[in-house]
Amino acid sequence: MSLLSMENVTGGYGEADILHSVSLQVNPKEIVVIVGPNGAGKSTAMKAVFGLLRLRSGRIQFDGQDITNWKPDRVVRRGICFVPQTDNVFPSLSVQENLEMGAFVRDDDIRPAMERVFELFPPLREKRRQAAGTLSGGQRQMVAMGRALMLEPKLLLLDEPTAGLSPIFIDQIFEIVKQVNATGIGILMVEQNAKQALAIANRGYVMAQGSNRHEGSGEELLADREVAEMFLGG
Amino acid sequence: MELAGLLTYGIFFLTLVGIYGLLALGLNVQWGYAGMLNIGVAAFFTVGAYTSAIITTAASSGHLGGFALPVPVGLLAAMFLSGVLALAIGLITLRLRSDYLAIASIGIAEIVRLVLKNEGWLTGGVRGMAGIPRPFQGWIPGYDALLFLALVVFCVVLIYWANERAWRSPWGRVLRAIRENEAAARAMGKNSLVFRLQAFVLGAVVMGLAGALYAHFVRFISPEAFNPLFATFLVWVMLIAGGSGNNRGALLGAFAIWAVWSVTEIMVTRLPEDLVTRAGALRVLLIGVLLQVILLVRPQGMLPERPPRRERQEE
Amino acid sequence: MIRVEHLSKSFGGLQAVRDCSFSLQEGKITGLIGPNGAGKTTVFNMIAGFIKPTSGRILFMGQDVTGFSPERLFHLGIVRTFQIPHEFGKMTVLENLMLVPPEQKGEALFNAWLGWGGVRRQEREVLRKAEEVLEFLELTHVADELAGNLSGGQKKLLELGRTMMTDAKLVLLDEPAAGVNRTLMGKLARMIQQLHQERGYTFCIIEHDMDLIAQLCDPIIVLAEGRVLTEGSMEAIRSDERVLEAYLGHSGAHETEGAA
Amino acid sequence: MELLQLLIYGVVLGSVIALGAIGVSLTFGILGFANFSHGDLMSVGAYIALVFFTTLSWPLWIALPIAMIAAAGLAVVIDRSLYRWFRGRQTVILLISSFGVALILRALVQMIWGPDTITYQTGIQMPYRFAGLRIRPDQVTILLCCVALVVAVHLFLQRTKMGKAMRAMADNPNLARLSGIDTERVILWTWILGGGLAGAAGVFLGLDTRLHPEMGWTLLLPIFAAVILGGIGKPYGAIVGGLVIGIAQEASAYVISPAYKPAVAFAILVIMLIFRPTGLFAGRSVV
Repeated sequence: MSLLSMENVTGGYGEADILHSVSLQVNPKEIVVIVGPNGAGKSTAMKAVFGLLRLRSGRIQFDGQDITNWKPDRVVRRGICFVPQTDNVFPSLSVQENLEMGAFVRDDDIRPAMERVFELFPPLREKRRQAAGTLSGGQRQMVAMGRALMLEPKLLLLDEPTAGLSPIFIDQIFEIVKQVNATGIGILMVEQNAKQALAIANRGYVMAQGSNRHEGSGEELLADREVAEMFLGG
Repeated sequence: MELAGLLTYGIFFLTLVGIYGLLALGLNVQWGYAGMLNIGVAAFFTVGAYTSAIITTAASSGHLGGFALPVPVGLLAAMFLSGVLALAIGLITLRLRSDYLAIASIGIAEIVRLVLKNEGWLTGGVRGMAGIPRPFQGWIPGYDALLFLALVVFCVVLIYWANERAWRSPWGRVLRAIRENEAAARAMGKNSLVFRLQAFVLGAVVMGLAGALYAHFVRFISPEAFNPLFATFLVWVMLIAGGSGNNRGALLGAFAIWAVWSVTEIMVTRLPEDLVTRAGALRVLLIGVLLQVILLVRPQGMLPERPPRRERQEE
Repeated sequence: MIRVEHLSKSFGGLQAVRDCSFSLQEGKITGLIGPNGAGKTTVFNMIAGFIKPTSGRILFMGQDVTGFSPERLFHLGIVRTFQIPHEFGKMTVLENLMLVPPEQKGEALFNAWLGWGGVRRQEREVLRKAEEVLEFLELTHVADELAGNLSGGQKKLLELGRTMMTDAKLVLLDEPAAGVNRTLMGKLARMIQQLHQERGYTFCIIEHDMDLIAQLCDPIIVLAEGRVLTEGSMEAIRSDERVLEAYLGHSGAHETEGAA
Repeated sequence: MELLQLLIYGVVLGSVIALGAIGVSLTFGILGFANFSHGDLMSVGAYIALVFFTTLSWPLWIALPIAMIAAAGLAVVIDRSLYRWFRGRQTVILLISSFGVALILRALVQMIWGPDTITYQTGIQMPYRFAGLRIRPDQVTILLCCVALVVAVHLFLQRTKMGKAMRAMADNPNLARLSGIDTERVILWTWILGGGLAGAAGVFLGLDTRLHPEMGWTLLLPIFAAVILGGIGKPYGAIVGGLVIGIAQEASAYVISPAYKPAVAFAILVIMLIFRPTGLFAGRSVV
């Protein structure tokens, strides 16, 4: 059974629909990447999972439960965490406090979870008393991902985690994504760096103009010349 | 006798409705047209009242004065000074978000109140200023009040007309556009700062006129009459109840709220003396609750804003 | 017509645009494309005066207009639209258009009060022009509707319509096709072409929809990572491997080294 | 020496302003509106303490917490019955509503306790003297309590989950929601904190001077000035802002008529609005 499934989801922010009958699935412990040209509705598809969109039709299921139109805090409790592309840290809070906020809905001991995050992102341990707003872009991205991991979710949604980062950091981020995934967390991410993202993905979807066009394993999609051309129109 | 008393009261009542109507019309330009939060209506009202009073009274040891200039000069000076004050505040705050204007405007209102109380040489301090001339005094014996009402009505009609013209004109159109979406208005080449400044000053000028008329009507002014309750809060309730962005709404609101206010006052004066001050507070409470109810139930007011009717010409 | 010289802009630590230079030719429809985060919108906002550049110059018809306010640029003939329609919600569609023409007599209060005859005469002209535009946009049936009540597509048309209410020299279109269905997009493309041919407008279009870009634009400027990557016709762009690379991302660092 | 004396008074007044400003700053940051009823909430706190402290002659350390709890409860009731319904609409509506609430509260105070000036305790207190400086026992109490409260607020904001969530929400409300933070509960606690501090500030103001239905309203302007000085949504900035405004107001008596103390707050406010509307400390965390 799949961990997350979107079936024929249609909707948008206002009256105009942005997604047109989008269907996709994430199986447990999988890395799934959504690629596609700008404005294809990739990020919007993720926001739909998080109840930030008005859906006109379709449904979203997670771990055997219908979560269509749930509010964000309920979705979080259920085990999905979301890392937005920008504004994804609390700038005046320290690194450690940012991580604690990620675990807001938890009442048990969060120290082991935090320890794991520090192991995953060693630079954060050194800077844990520093305000997140003073960190570099790459480190902030670590804080943002660490915050999401504090809940030990079953599924992590990443919206363009490498946007605006220099190539060294990009490599690092993809490495981290693989590591996170290795701990058993499913990952659904939208990514601009299609080649690199598909290289680490189990499966990928290509979206264009608000609907999904292609589906396949990472290698399949990478080899497909048609997919490449979709980015530049046909 | 009953009838005469009723008539006198009616004239008194309508005169004050007219003065408050002017305040509401002034605020409508600022808030209804341009979305500017002026929580210091009292400041402009006060400056208008005292300016005209000082300019038109005879010499007195109690305060600055002795110019004894004609009333129309007083009215013009009141409008001018209120406008200058608005220009100064506007230049500082209009480029910031609306909350800052609100905060700065109560600041100005408080400062004006301080000056009023403490600068006795200028304003007579807490003792106030007496002997402010009322125009038309003795022109037609027994009809003073009615003539003054006529003057107020004339002012209301004039300002209503000016407001409506402004609303229907391209000027009003630009102002509404800035209120709706400032970035887009600027991209269409409209200098938002200049337009908002104009609206703020225009509103303040009208409030200054209202203040001056008030001074000449009651003939004795003291800081008590200009506390934020009477001079700011009631005006806001009037505009919101009547319908901001609608000039007829502003006037209707002034009438309705002043009626409520007066009726409760009459009720209160029938009470035993030791209860009067407390019952006065009850009236304020009532108006406060009324505002909340309107905001919750009918925020657009009795007469909601409408885009100006287009004069479709035959083609 | 516009020359952008060594334009840079950073927000905090992030360098959104770095040393960007290009020019827009008079009478052409130039497309501005590039992957997300390439700095297109930032460049656009700098040309339109909404953001001041950190360094560099913008020349418009030979005049240095760097750091001019949007309203000043409008009066020089640069008009823009917004990606998310910025309509004036509580004003009618007709009013949204009638607002635009610059230096209307009635925008001065004293004319509104004392020169009503003249104001009305001018209003009639403006109205006629607005009605023409509505007819062109095929929106006449909603002329008296509040703009806030329009559909997303109609709002997009209204955005375009506003640029037609003034004698613009350069029209900047920010993603005119975003959130627009195919039928309407065809209509938009037709309208842009018509405006280009009949009125001689110079356009600069940011757009993600490559079909629209291919249909309308020549030349096309590709931005990536805040720089101009290349410039040329659609065919040239399509066959340029670097462009594909920019869109698809680099291969992993190690691979790139091997491949190069 | 005279100036040093004024400085002491300034610190006392500044502490009171700071307590009020913390609440205004937090609600401004989290709910996005300038709360015009905060000053009158202070008055309510002051008068409630009057009942227990003066009428019933209970000690201050009981009357003060009662006043704080009552003010906090009132703040919550106002939010649940009014402000909650305006969330999601324009924030200016909230501002106008709070302006109305301010008058309602003031009217209530007047109805219950009358319009006259009252003091907690009659008689003149003998001030402590040292090195030619005077300070009244009441003022010492105020200072000690303020320091204790500020420390308590600091610990709350730094050590508790709710305190951190409050700062997080003032930083970035959307991300707070995405992190699963129950925003309505944070708002509730913001009112409890802000209301409680307002109640305490009211009591201290009454202790330092006298009680009057307009006592809170007149302090609103200095409070707003302190909030803007410290940067909206920054509780620590508000504390510093409060002290600066308090000291500036009292010290101004050295050069201008004491009647114009509030004008000093306004002058500082205007200068801030012209030169640095984001506040003194905004530059630190916004990158």
